[in-house]
Amino acid sequence: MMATNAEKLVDESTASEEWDPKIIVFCCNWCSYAGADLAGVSRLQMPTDFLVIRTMCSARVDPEFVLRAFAKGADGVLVAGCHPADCHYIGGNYRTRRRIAILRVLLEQYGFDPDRLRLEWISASEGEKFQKTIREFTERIKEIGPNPLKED
Amino acid sequence: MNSFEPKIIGFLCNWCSYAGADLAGVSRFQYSPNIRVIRVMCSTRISPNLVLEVFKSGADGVIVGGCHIGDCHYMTGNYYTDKRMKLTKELVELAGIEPERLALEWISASEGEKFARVVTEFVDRIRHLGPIPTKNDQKLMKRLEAAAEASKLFRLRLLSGKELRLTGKGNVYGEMIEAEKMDEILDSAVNDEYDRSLILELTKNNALSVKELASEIGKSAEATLGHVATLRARNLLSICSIDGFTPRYKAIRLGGA
Amino acid sequence: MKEDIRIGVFVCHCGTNIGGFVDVPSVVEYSRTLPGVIYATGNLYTCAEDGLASIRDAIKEHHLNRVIVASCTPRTHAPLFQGVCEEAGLNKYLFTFVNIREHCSWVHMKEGPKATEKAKDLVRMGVARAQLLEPKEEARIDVEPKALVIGGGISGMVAATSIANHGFPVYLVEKEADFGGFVRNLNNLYLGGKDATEMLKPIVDQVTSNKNIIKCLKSKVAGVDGFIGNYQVALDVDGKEVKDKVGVIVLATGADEYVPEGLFGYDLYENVVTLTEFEILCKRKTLPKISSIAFIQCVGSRGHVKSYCSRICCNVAIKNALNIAENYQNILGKDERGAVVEKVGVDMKAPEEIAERRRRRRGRRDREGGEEEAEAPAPSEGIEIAIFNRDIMSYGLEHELNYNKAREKHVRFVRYSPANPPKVYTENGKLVVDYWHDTLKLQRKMNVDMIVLSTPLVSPPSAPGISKLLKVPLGQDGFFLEAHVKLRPVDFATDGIFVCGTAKGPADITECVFQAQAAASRAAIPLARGYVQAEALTAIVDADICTGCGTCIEVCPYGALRKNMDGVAEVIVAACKGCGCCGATCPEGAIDLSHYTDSQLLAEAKAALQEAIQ
Amino acid sequence: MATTTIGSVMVVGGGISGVQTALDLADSGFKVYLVEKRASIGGTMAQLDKTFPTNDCSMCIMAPKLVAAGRHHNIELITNTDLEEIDGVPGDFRVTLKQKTFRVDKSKCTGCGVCAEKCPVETSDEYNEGMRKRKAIFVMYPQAVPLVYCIDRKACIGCGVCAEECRAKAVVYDKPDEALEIRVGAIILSPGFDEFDARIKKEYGYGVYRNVVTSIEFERMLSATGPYFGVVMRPSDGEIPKKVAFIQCVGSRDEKVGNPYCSSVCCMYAIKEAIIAGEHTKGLEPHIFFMDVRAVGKEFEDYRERAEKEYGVKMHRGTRVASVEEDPVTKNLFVRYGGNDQIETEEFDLVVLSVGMRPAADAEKLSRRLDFKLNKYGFCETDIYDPLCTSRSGIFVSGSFASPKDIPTTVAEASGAAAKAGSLLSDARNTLVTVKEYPVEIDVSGQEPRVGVFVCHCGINIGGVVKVPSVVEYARTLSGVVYAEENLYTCSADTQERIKETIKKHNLNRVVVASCTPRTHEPLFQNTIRESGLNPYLFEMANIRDQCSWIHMHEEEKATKKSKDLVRMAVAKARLLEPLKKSQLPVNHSALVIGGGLSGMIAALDVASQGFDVHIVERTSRLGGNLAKLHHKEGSREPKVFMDELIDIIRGYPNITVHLDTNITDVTGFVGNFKVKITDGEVEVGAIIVATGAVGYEPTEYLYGQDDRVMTSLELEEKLSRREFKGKTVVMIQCVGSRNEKVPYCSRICCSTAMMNAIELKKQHPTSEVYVFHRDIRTYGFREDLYREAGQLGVNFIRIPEASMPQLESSEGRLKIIARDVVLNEDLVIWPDTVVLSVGVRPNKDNEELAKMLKVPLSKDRYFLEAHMKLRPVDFATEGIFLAGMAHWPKFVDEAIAQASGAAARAVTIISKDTLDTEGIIAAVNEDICDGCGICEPVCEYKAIQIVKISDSQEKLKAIVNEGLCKGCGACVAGCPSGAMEQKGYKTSQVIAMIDTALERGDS
Repeated sequence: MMATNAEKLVDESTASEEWDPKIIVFCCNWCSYAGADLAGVSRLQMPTDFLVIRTMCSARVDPEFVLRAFAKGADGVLVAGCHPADCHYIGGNYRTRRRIAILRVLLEQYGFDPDRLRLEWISASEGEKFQKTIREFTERIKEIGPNPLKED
Repeated sequence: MNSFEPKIIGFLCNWCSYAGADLAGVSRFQYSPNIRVIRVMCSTRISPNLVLEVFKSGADGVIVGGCHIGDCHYMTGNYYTDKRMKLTKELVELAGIEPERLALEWISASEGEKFARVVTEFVDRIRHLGPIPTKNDQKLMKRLEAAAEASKLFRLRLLSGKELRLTGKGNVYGEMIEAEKMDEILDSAVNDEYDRSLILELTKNNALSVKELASEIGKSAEATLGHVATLRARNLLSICSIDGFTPRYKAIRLGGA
Repeated sequence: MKEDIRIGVFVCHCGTNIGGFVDVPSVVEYSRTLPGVIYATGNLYTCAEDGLASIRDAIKEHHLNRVIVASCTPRTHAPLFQGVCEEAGLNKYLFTFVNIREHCSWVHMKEGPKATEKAKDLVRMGVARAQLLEPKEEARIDVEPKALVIGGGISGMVAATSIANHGFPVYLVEKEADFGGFVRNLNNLYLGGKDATEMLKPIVDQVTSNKNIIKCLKSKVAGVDGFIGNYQVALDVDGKEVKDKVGVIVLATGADEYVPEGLFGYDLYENVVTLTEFEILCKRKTLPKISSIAFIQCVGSRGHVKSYCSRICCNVAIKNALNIAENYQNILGKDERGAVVEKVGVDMKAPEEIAERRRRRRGRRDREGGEEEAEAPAPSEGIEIAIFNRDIMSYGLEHELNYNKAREKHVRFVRYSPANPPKVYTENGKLVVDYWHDTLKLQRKMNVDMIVLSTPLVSPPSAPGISKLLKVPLGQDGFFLEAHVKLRPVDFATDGIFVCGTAKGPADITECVFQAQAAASRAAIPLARGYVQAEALTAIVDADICTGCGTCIEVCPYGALRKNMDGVAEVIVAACKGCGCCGATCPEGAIDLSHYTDSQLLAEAKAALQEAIQ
Repeated sequence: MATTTIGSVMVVGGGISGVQTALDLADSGFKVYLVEKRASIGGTMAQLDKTFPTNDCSMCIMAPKLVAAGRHHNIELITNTDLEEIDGVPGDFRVTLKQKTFRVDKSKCTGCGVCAEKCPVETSDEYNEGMRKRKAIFVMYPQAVPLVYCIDRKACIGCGVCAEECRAKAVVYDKPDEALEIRVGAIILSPGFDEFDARIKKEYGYGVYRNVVTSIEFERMLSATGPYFGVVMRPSDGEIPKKVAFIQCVGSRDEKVGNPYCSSVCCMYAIKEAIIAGEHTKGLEPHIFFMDVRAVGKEFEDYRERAEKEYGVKMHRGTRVASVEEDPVTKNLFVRYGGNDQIETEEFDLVVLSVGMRPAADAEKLSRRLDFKLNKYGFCETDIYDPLCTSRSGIFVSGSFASPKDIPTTVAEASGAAAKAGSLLSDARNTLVTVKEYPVEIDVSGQEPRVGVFVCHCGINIGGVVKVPSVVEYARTLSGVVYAEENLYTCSADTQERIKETIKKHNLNRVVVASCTPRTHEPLFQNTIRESGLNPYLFEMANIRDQCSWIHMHEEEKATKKSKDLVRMAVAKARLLEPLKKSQLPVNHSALVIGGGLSGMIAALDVASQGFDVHIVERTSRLGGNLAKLHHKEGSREPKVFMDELIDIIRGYPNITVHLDTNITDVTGFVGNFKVKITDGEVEVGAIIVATGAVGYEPTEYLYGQDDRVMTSLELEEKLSRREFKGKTVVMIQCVGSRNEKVPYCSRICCSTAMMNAIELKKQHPTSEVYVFHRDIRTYGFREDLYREAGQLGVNFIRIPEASMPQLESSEGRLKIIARDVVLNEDLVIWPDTVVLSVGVRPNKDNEELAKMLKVPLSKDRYFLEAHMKLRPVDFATEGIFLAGMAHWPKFVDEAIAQASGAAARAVTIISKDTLDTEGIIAAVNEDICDGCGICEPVCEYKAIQIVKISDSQEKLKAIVNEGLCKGCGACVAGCPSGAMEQKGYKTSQVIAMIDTALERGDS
């Protein structure tokens, strides 16, 4: 049911030029949030269409959060955590990796483009990577188009 | 070449040199008709950027006329003019344009004859130099644009604005900075900022490597790399591609993504 | 929202002055082709009544909102045309002047076609500029009818009295407990020989009895903020804070005498004194008996320590030489032997310091062989007086007569070269001046009982502080620097602050009084008028761009910029003269000059550089 | 000793060593003055890109420690400061310090950086080794602590712009240097080292050839925050180098330059740099030219192996580089090196000189001022049995100031030095520390949310882009917000007062600050609201600077809109915030040391001497452990003498209880409250130190046990010490039982032991022939002296190939050794009368059992695994349990002692406290929902969750969270299928509220 609706909506919305995607970014406190801060300290410029929610560890990102975000109309969700083995909480990010992989499969089954959900490892010193990730992801989301669940 | 009629812009201060020009008229001193005068209240109003913009617009020469030192209607204005034109000349020269195309002349209200002579001589000089080379040379135009951009930079404008105080009245520590030392500081800042501005100009549309940039700006690759590092730190330049083992850079356009 | 640009162009023939060389009709024709030009016409004389009428009429008829006159020079005729515009209801800053006479027809008389081309170019530039003009208003700023005079010496007292007599309240701020300043040290005055105390008394009385003068003794200026007409001042009056608003400030903070430490035995020998110390000895009748005395001029001035000539010392030395030669008994102390000078300068709080200086001197001399018996005093006729000098600066009318008189009285004037100054030492307990006699080409010695060193007036240590407080400049010698040495001698560049007396350099009493009265009358102008008209053409700060680097504040000669509460620069409209220095300096490019904006100037230049449109 | 003991310590040097010492001391009840000569703490480690062998980002792991040190209320940072004079006795020193002026008022500087942005003067940036420019007003690096800008007076031209631009009015040009006097009970020196000046090695052309760089410069080149933003480039032309040569031992193992010692770390950092460089650039070919590769630390040998096998790092073993020459046109470099018998030349794009460590430049000045001795190389002199003590009583040392060493050793020593100072000053513990008094917490339960929003301009950092007034205006419209205002700097001291007043005036019960990053500023604001009686967790931050105004500088509209979004989200969460309580757990003031060997005894002594009860559990019948097997005299005494002294002290120590012939049978509880069952009963302790040691390898190869003439190195040592050894031709075989397929690691100590044996043998029998078959000689640090001495005594060193060990046969009663000599490239046959096997060290067999009881992990080599290889070398991830000695990794006596002291100090940070605060943000179970499925249990890395039976019912299970163990990562919450698990402070409802508001249709 969802899928059919989705197809229709995608067609309509890609026609409209003026569209700023809404992207939710979950950053773990110790690496990715710090990396995002470093991007700021280094004045790295990037699109404005994302909003960061800080969690202590990327492993805290409940699948429910991701699904909720999509249900509420987010066009993309980015989860950013410490590099494997760098996790402040020893192994949290391995769990994140598995969860996100499963969620992507799930999204696909619901007719969502799995690329709407992305996982990136961004360390505290990778301000530039944060910038690059945001830029690329925003571009990708723009390509995919608005969230099919979004109502007019 | 004989048919070349230089286009000269003259910025004259209201109180001395404009009056001097009036006197030339009243006294019917004849001079070349190539000059177009723009009146300003004081020569101190002329910023380096304004002069460079005028060159960009195609002027073959620019004359700035002010009161003699010590006679400025606004007390100290022309001291600053002097410093600003020195800086402008440096930038003009860096851009590869003959510095003689910019003249700073002190002309009092009673020097009508001097005004006529200055204009005629200047026009002759420019006639001899020919049209401003940026007209037909895109590369030089880029350099001029870089100079104009450099002249807008906070760093250069600040140093230039502080020069008189630092060498004349002393700095915040109550020390006087020697004129030569100040010149050195300014020179190196002007050279660096000009090179950096040029790098940004050159990479506006093309992705270039450090080596390519070095040969374009005529500096060593090592020094160029230093500028590239600074520009990257300022977030004005970024690596756009790495071809094999050669990183190429492009200027970052302001305005987000 | 924005109204359309409607430009009227009036091209003047100026009889044949322009029309004889420039093809005026074609310029008019060309003008019509320019963007925004609604109306163009030629006038025989635009400045004649019919020409002016045509402007007035055209403004009304064609609803012009910009007027361009192409004729002579704005320096003489702009007010006229601006007036016409105003009469027709157009803001005068929407008027543009194009000079095709002085800058074109007259100077390109033999190049008719080129002159016409140039005239067209100039009109085109004028049109480009006119399109960007905006109406301006000149602000009127009320003046607080009160004055502040800083310094209660002769200059300050005269200035205060003078302003008070205009009917304005004046704060007279003096740091000592009494008015009078440096003059209190002096014995008598040259040119007339009047007793200094006598001279001073009526002036002080005038001050103390003047109801308009608010007398602040033992006082300091603690803070000054504001601009002409509106200076908020904070005074420390004998420990109490007084705050008020004044319209103008006169600076008369005076000068100190240079203390010649290390020069000509000043620190070594008790009988080597400065000129002012000598005056004090005379004034207190404590001069020791002497049979010979030498004055050494230019001690510390003219390149020695200070580069300037102190202006008054030659005449003071001559006066004192004449006092000795003519009137020795009157100035001589009653005691057998001379006394120690106790005070110097106007700083009455320094006796301990001076006593200490004296003790040091005595100590050194003691080590050199103890006190010598003084010789019996010689009769006054026989007092040998010499003035060692580089040049005698007895300028003006009467000083030269005194100089002649001194020579008649056998005062010896010995010239020395700065390369080979006299040496001072003791021999057998007696002071010796050892000097090169240039006429005789011989090294000579002169035994003297006393040596007087003529040292320059110097800017007091308080000057830099006051300079900072009032944001007025000091010259390189440390004295206050007037706006223009010739034409604005008692003004500062900053409107509403004036300077007089020795605060701006050595001067004698007469000169101080001149200056004080001049400063007072300059200061009285805004007070009397009650308002000041601000320039309409001022710098404008874009507060969004300004980051508060403060560079503009430093370069402005008028103190016309300051930081506001947000830490960014703002223009004090009342003080701004519109020179544009701040704008060309501003590192952020946040300052523009109204009516001469960057975009206006650049538009003019670009219009000039356009390939001529046929 | 002083009549009064001062309960404070001065730590000299703010590198990782000093920071660790300061934290440990401050956590165990002492006031600490951390004196650093530079403007910020951080030292060399702050300059590094990654760290070996885990490739952790250096700054990432260090920054939290720096911040902790900067914020600790018992640590006073005194930076930019030189030590002038000291006076006094141990327990009471008076120290005079000279603090060079910052020319910036530290109490006012907010670190916003506008001054540096506007400063017109560029000068060389030391932090980036001169490869980038900085301004004349600067901080060393963006994460610097304290984050206070400082004017470089040499570069500054005094234009005055920084003072004008500073809205906080923090710049004070004429601020003078300040003389400070402090009174401390002890002094710890950790001023670190200096790099060797590579210019001295003229033949390598450093300073002449642009593409020859030092290793520290290369670190900066690798770093993402470095001059080239992490892309390695040739300084000559900005091209990425393809072939990079690392030249080892530049200024190490080099008598000519006066540094005969080995710098211990260069081999590993070169391998790390080679690996990282290779990761940065595909196709990069790193070559390392070295004599011996000294990969002696934990998992180092694996790292080396991976470098070669996985990353293709080319190792030129046994080479010395003769010279480097430059091609003047291409600026490429020709490396001439002597390898096997001949000189070869190879062309490279970039040459990295692995520079060694030199004593700190001011070591001598320091030694004169403080009156302690330096050793012959200019490092601080220490004794092998007293590795943390200087020659002056009351002054201790840690880190590379005493000898070249790596980060983990340094950190362990840093903790150790803290133990030493703590022992000296135990009487004065808690006398100078301050405990902050807060007002009683206001009970906000049941109150409607009353949110106050404070929006910061941050000078112009935010206000220059985001329209702050409109954000404030918008905030006022949000539900629950009763108050909103803007501030120039919300973090300034006066604004804190304002916030407090506002909370009172408007009865706020939630506070939102929209400004910079919570990572640095949240604790400040939490403290502020706590001071006005609010629970600190009723605070939320919106990061509108680092993550908004700074990254959208040219999009004012959008940035303003985004700021509003962020504020809306923060308010949404704030409305749902609940006060969190940190529970306080009582602490048992005693410790248990498992193992009575050297490490165990030292650890026990250092805990006991600080005034706490200690139990030593030793499973054998005697104390001493492996120490009893050592005989060679090193340092002041023979090992036996030292051991006997130590055992006597332990025996006589009143608060040490020794349990011999005792085993651990069960461990329960958690930090502060462990219950440990031992053979003869149970002990209750607050902390546990694992010092169970290791065992020597019992060889099965080389006829050991079959032929008397084959013995282990320890047996030789024993014989030599009794002067019983008579061998004439002795062959020593290195790496027996190490560095092979079964046991891939290097046992660290065998090379040096072999050297000592060889030297002793040559001394006893000068005519004897000694052959040492080795792959590398790994006599790191000052033990390089042994290698050299052995060589000088005529010991023959024969380098054998990596892969083929010597063959030993017994033919006709004679021993015959056949081995390949890689230098001569031929087989060598020797007929020795004795063969000595340098056997490696093996972990204890029962480590698994103990690890299981303690719930701590083992490494892949079956040694105990510490919490973090670099920065928590003596901690376990499980709090309250610590690690020392060979249970961690093979090590020498001095290293074991230092580490044991370190473990003691760490344990004391726990048991010196009366209570321990649990984390506020932890997991909590809703028992009504939890059905005990157990999914969360294995998810928890900290073993903080247990599935237990609900007491009365036999069937029903539930999860419980141990508050003492939970770190609050939230992994269990996300994993819980029933929603029973919650994370306090990040409750699902709170995060969902943020998500929902984020996706609302914004403002207007």
